[in-house]
Amino acid sequence: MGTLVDLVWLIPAFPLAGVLMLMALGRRLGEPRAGWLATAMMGGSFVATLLVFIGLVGHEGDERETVLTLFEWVPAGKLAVDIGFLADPLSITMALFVTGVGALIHLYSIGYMHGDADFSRFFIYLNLFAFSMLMLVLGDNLLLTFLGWEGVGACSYLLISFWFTDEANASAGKKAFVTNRVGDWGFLVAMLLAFLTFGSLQYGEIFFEVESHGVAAGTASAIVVLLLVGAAGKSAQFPLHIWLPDAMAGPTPVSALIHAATMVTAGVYLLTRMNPIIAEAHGWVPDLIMWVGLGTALMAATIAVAQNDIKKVLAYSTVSQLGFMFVAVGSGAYVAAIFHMVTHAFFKALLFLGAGSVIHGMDGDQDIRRYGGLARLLPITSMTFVAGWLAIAGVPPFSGFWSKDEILAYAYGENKVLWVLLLATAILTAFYMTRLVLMTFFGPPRWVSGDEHVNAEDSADADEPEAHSETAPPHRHPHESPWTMTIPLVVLAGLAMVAGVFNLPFTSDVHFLGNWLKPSLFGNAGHLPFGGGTQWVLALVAIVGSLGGVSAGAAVYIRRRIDPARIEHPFLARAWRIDEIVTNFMGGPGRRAFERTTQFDEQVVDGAVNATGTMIRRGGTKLRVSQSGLVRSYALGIAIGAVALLAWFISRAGI
Amino acid sequence: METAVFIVCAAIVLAGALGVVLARNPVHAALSLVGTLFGMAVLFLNLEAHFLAAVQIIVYAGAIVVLFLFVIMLLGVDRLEDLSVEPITGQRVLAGIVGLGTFGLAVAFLVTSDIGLPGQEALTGPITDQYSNLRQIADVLFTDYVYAFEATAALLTISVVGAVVMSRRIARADQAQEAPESQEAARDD
Amino acid sequence: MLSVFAQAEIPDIQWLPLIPHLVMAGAAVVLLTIVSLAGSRLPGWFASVFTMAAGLGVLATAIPVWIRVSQWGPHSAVADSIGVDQFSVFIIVVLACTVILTALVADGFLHRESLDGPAFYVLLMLSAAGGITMASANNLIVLFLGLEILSLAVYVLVAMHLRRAESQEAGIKYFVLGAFASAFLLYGIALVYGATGSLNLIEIEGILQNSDLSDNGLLLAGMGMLLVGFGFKVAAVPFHAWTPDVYQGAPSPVVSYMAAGVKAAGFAAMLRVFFGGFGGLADDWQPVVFGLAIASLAVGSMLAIVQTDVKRILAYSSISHAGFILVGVQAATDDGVASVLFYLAAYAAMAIGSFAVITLVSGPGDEGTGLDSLRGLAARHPLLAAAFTVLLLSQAGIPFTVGFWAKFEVITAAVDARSFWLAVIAMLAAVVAAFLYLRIVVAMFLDAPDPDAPRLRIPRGPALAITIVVLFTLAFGIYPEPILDLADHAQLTLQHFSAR
Amino acid sequence: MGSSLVLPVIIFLPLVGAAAIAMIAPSRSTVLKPIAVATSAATGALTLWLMAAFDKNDGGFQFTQLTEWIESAGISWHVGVDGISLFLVVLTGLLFPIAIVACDPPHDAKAYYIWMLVLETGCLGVFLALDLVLFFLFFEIVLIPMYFLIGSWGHENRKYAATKFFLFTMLGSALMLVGMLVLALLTARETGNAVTFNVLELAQSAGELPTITARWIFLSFVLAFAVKVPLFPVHTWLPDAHTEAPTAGSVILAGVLLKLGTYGLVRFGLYLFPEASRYFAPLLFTLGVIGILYGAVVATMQRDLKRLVAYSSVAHLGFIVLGIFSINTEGIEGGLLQMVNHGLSTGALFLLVGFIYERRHTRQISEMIGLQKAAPALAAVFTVVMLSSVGLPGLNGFVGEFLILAGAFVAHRWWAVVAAAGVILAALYLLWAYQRVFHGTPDDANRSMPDLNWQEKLVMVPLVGLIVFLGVYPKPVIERMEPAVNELISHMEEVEGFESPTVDDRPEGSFEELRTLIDDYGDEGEGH
Amino acid sequence: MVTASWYLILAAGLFTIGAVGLLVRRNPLIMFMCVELMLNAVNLTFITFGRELGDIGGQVSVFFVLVVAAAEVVVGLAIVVAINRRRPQATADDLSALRG
Repeated sequence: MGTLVDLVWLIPAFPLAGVLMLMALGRRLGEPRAGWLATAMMGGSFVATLLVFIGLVGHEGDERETVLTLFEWVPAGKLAVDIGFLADPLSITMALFVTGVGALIHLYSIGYMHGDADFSRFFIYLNLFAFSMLMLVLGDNLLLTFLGWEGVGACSYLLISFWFTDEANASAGKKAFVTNRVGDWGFLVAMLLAFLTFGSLQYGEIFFEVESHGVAAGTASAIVVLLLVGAAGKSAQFPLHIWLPDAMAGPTPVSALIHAATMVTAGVYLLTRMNPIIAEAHGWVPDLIMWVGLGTALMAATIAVAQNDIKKVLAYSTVSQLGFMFVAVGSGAYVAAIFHMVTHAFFKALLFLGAGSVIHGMDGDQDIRRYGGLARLLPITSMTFVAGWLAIAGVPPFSGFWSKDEILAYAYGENKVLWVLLLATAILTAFYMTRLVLMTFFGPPRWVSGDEHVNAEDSADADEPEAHSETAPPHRHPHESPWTMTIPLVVLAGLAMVAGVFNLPFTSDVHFLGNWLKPSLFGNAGHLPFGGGTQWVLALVAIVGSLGGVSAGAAVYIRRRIDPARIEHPFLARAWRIDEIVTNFMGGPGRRAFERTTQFDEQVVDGAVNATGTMIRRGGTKLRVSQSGLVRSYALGIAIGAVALLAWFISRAGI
Repeated sequence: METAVFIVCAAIVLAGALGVVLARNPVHAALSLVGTLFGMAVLFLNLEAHFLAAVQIIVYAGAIVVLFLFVIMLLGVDRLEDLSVEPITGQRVLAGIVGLGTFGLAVAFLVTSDIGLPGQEALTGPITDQYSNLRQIADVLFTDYVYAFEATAALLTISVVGAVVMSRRIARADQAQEAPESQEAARDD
Repeated sequence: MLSVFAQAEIPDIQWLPLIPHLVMAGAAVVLLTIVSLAGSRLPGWFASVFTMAAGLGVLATAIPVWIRVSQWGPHSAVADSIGVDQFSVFIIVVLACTVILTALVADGFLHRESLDGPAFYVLLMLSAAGGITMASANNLIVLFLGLEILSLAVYVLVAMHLRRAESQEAGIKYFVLGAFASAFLLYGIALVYGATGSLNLIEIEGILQNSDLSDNGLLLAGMGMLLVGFGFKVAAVPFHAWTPDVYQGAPSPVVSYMAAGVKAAGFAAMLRVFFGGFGGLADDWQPVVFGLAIASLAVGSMLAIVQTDVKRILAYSSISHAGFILVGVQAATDDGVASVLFYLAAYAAMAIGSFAVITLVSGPGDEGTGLDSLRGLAARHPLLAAAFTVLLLSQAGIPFTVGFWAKFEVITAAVDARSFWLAVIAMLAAVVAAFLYLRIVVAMFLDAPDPDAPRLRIPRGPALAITIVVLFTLAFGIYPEPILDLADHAQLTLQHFSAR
Repeated sequence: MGSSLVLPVIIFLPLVGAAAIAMIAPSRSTVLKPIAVATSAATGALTLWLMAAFDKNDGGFQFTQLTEWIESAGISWHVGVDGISLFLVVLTGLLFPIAIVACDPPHDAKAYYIWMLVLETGCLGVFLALDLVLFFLFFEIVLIPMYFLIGSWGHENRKYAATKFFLFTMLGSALMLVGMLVLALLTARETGNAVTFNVLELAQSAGELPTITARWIFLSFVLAFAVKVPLFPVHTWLPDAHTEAPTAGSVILAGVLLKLGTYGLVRFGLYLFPEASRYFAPLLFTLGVIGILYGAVVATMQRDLKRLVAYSSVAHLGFIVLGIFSINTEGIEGGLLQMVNHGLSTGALFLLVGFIYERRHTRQISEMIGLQKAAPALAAVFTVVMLSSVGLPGLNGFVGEFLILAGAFVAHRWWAVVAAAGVILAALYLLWAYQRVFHGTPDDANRSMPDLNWQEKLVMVPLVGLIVFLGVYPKPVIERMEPAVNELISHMEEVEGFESPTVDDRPEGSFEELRTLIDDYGDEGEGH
Repeated sequence: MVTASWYLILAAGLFTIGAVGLLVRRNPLIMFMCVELMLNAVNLTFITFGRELGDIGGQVSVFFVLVVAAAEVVVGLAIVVAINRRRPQATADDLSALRG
């Protein structure tokens, strides 16, 4: 067997070693060495992944699964879970871009986090995150995946609230974790059900059981739906998407790594991984996944149109793109989902890093209304950002076009209405990304002098992290970022442009990713029910749509054909008020219910205990009156007692 | 004859008893008690307990009641007690109920039950006409009940010691606290 | 005169089993005589030491009796009026120990209160002799006499602190109520006599075995009246009302004797009459004892927790303990008897120790018995506080104290007799009662000491007594087997004189 | 084998230390703590030796020692350790030295250390006793040292809390005493043997009692244990006791004392009453589930940090009860493991809260803010411990929780589904608390708070180490528990004739076999 | 013919009067007298039973009761005397400092 594949344990081992080393020496290493150490570890991990990848390529297609068991983790009763890694095309694909993009973002962070007091702590978290993410991806059983799943959640929490002195960041971190936990509940119960049904949590064993003995469609449906809950939490699908926009409170590299490229795609990965179960579920289950994805995609796209925080635009865009991937999973286009995941990882990481670079250049200001005309001042950033923009907008030949097109094609095959709505989403995507790019890099600079109007509006806007906008100085000197930040941008821009070649639709031979992933899908991948001609037409429509979106954006934001305010409806700006509804519920009836329960505990449960004591005491006090100190009363008591005894005995005598 | 004596004596006994309970003056009460005791002695005779009848008169009427009167005189506690008021609420009502209860229950028990077992022989000692009542009592007293008889010695010792202890003159509390070590004063009995 | 004696059947008096009785009563008389003759020439500690020696003498003479009984079996002496069995010897030992310990405690107290003199000790020993008589009586009249001896002496002891008005108030209350209850008891004896024709418990037991008297009104009424009398002596509700007042008013060492000795004698007599004599009618009296037990447990515990005077708290707790012991009585089994004996021994130790501590803490005039006087005791006298805590925890039935095993045995007996609910109620009452012991512990350990509180003088006698009972409590708390064994052997069986 | 004496030595070594401390003259107060630490550490070392010497394949009791004690009552000195008790003993041996090292009493050091060591003896005795009465003695005696620890060294409301703790727990055990006696006496009556309190013998004749009687007795046991656990709705002594206790007291209370209840449920509930356990299991795990949610909800609203942690214990212990009454290997093992986990995590949490209290002299959450700025190390440790408590995979809390849920799901799936929601709430209250205390900008009062000193770090090292270790590699613990748990379950199945709810055997399969299977289906397998 | 019941009922009545008297009178001396009434009632009962049973035991018992009564009165009166030295004319109701 290929010894290279057996190196799979090295992939998570590198970042783990990084965590341990940084914990031991982090403060002593100081800046920037701690960052370099972490980056090197990620690089090592990437190299290890590459080696495993090469090893896997060396195998026959049917033998491209290797399980490496390190040790028994939880051997209890019938439950036997190992710490074992599954190296198969799917996991290694994920691992490749996780480590690759991760390494770039680590590198970027060295520059971005320059001067931060907790520099080394940041890299501990980043490495820990990478480790968790790799455990999620590489785990050969659901429980180990869950370990990574929760681990990335925890790291996300730690990183979002990294600048903890700001209450908003702290709240956002907590919100992310708790919302994720809601989803994790679904994952947890799904695991329990899987254990009950299959007697195992190991993927291989589960799938074997499914194939050999089959599984009731109801059970499979239940498992999938529960997993969907989990996936929706992690991948920010409606209605659990509310945490992701807030998560932008974290440092921008975090947003790029966790909340765009890697962690949030875990849900898609999980559903893809569990494709044999989905195949056994009722027909409505994939449809549910699809419609959840579509709803989220459309909703998030509309919201993104009205956001003014650069990172929020990108955040909603991420939510929307994840919706695309869910649609793909739901329509059986697992390859398309993974394809889009990869391309999205490239261009969204790029966009976030670019945004970070902009924010860095703008001294922390994130409001695009105070941007404008930055293209001159931040040439590399703007160039790469544009590449990302074209990719996400679906302009050929950039990567986003290929992956999105494939999803649209499958959606068309599944349901025409779905396709129309998804196409509309794609158009919206092009529109709001155009808006973002135009407002940021082109047009007149709006950052030259303090704009009272904007400030006033800001303070009314609850969603904005006020700290940045209100402390904005009137005059800024936007500047390009250091090389540690720009190199990742360039690399990612390159990938965003060319990643489409991974999976070209022309012939099945160039369908590289599809062929590569085939062993992991066990023949459960969907097929397009129409021929190449239809595909060409659909692609053309998609291209037209994208260009239409771009031109509409240009029309609004350069030509000012329509007042932007009419598009940026407050309802959209406030994210359909979902967040408010949740907050109001939690702060209102939810909190009241909690308070009632607490009152119940204090007054009823504890009250009953104290009341018992009081009652006994009161009874004692009452009885005390009988102890009057008067000897004749006592004698009366004796006499009454005597009469009572006599009365008892006379009843026994039967007189 | 027995009936007549019983009725008369019962009347005396009850009247005396009521006298004790109802007399406002302790001296009158003590004298009523004498009446009861006297009636009781006659009843004892009626029941052929001659020795006890004598002892009843001698010990009770002669000694105990005199002791009562002596103490009444000594302490001058012959103040009249106002029987029209009862400081303790409900005491009399409850006492009445208890009295009725005790009496009623006792009568119920007494009149409906057999005394002893049919055909049973006297377990302590038969009452015969062969010996005098005194002799019969003495026989039992100095044989079967000799332990009890000796025990009465302890009883009498206690009453003597007790009377002495209680009648000690003791230094006033304030003085005693000033001189707590003055123990010799108390050791003179 | 000779002819009279010749004709009467002189009972064959076996002296050996009576020696403990005689030693106890005789020592009292001898002490009285010596003091009368020698007067002030005797050292101050003489009476106390004499009393302890007498107690030790009783213990020493009880041993051969025990051995003899265990060899020959239980029997009766003096024309069946005195039972010679291990049951009575057990109680005799308890009473003797009580006398010894009380004498230890009393010595310093009497000096402090200027109550010196032999009277206390004479009455103490006579009272104990009465108790011994009660515990061994196989004849109801002998039992009554024993009870009166015991009680009359205690009436005087209670009232003897002439400088304290409370002492005399307690004395008259106890006396009036005691006489009242005695009258009921006596009436009960008369009724039993009427029903059975006998005053002898052995004969009564035989009669009840041979003929069905279970619906004889006289007998039942007699049992009721007897229960009133015994209920009064052991302080069972509703005959308990004297207890707190008398305990509070009486001199503290007297209270330790009352709680330990009088209670033991009362229960011994109760068992002798009801389990021994009326054992065949257990169905009739068990429910009553059941009721008394519950009432005592409930009232004792509930009233105790609202008190502020330590003596009063312990008085109510003694009522609760009486309820517990009644649980064992109610079982009406040999195990029940054994458990009662064990409980009495254990409670005697705990009670004497507790009141010994109060004797010390109360200070001149026996006044400082409020909970306040104990505040911060742990800081002032850590050892005394620790000892008191052990005794209190033992009373609460905490493991590794003898009090736990006492409760354990009683509950075992109740459970074995299938009185499950009584066992449950008893344990619930124990929890309520635990609160009152905790209150005292809280006062000693958790409350700040009064800075003005005087430093206590702790004479050697009480200190020794407390040490002994604490060691007893702990040692037999860890290994109760010896006493359990003795109690198990101390079976109450009424036997005619049959030994060779 | 001389090792059969090891258990008595373990039990009484702390007592010897207490006696030694009692002998020390007041003037030499500086040696008190070293003696206390040394004795408890030596005990801890012995327990570790015990773990090492423990035969992990043996499901029965090891190192047993049986001596007649009170023969007339059928009571014996009978101690032994099996997989169920082993780790609780080790936990006890570990937590005591930590608690003693970590906290110095502000006054009366002598009495403090004596009580701590007496408490240790009591706790160890409970876990090792194999005689019902012996167990009860230890079970009850721990009240005394704990009472004094709370009452003498506690916070403002200590008298109330101590008394409540004492009476509440005593109430439960009072009825258990009756139940014990009924059990022993009736069993003796049914079998015709002499009365015995030997747990092993009682278990052998567990089926002999009439069903209804056994159920009543079981209830009396359960009440005692439920109070100790504490199970909703008899939990209210716990917040008060925890809050008012001194730090070391809280640590021991949460870490060890609560386990007396859950341990009792396993050892004396399941083992002695198989039928009744099964009959009442729905009641108990329902209460457990209520506890999980209820404890979490109430914890969320607490204003007192210590009280919050206390209520979190209610939730955690609810999990343990749920696991135990799943009555299958996974659930019980999860419960046992979670006992250890909870001891470590909550013990550590109380220590940390105690450290904060020593610095800030307040437990009010509202008075603390931004502590992470002032004390990053403290915050870091707190984070790890908190995440362990939240049940983050990779840390110890998760393994136990998952096993419990797995067992519970197999047995009663809807309860497990609801219980799993407790996971959400746990995150809610702990993270919220963390946010309020550690996040934000510190004000003047909080800015100057010192970070952990070396002594404090030292005590946290083993705790955090174990928290991580047990999360990553719980196998050494589980594999030692498993034979005993299996024995327990087969005993229950034997006596009661029921089948423990479990899942089918693990599928024997791998990806390769899967491939061949799919190939057999041929291409028709694709497409659906 | 007077049957035993008559005597017994008379005794019961006397006992009751004594008991009620003790409950309603406040003078300690009169309370003692009431106790004497009760004891006398018992004596009558004893003797009546003894006669019915043809047994001397009843009379012997009465002998002891007489002794007890005498001793009791001595002790009781001693206590009353002691109390009266401190508080002259005190009634039973006055002595209620100990209570609660």
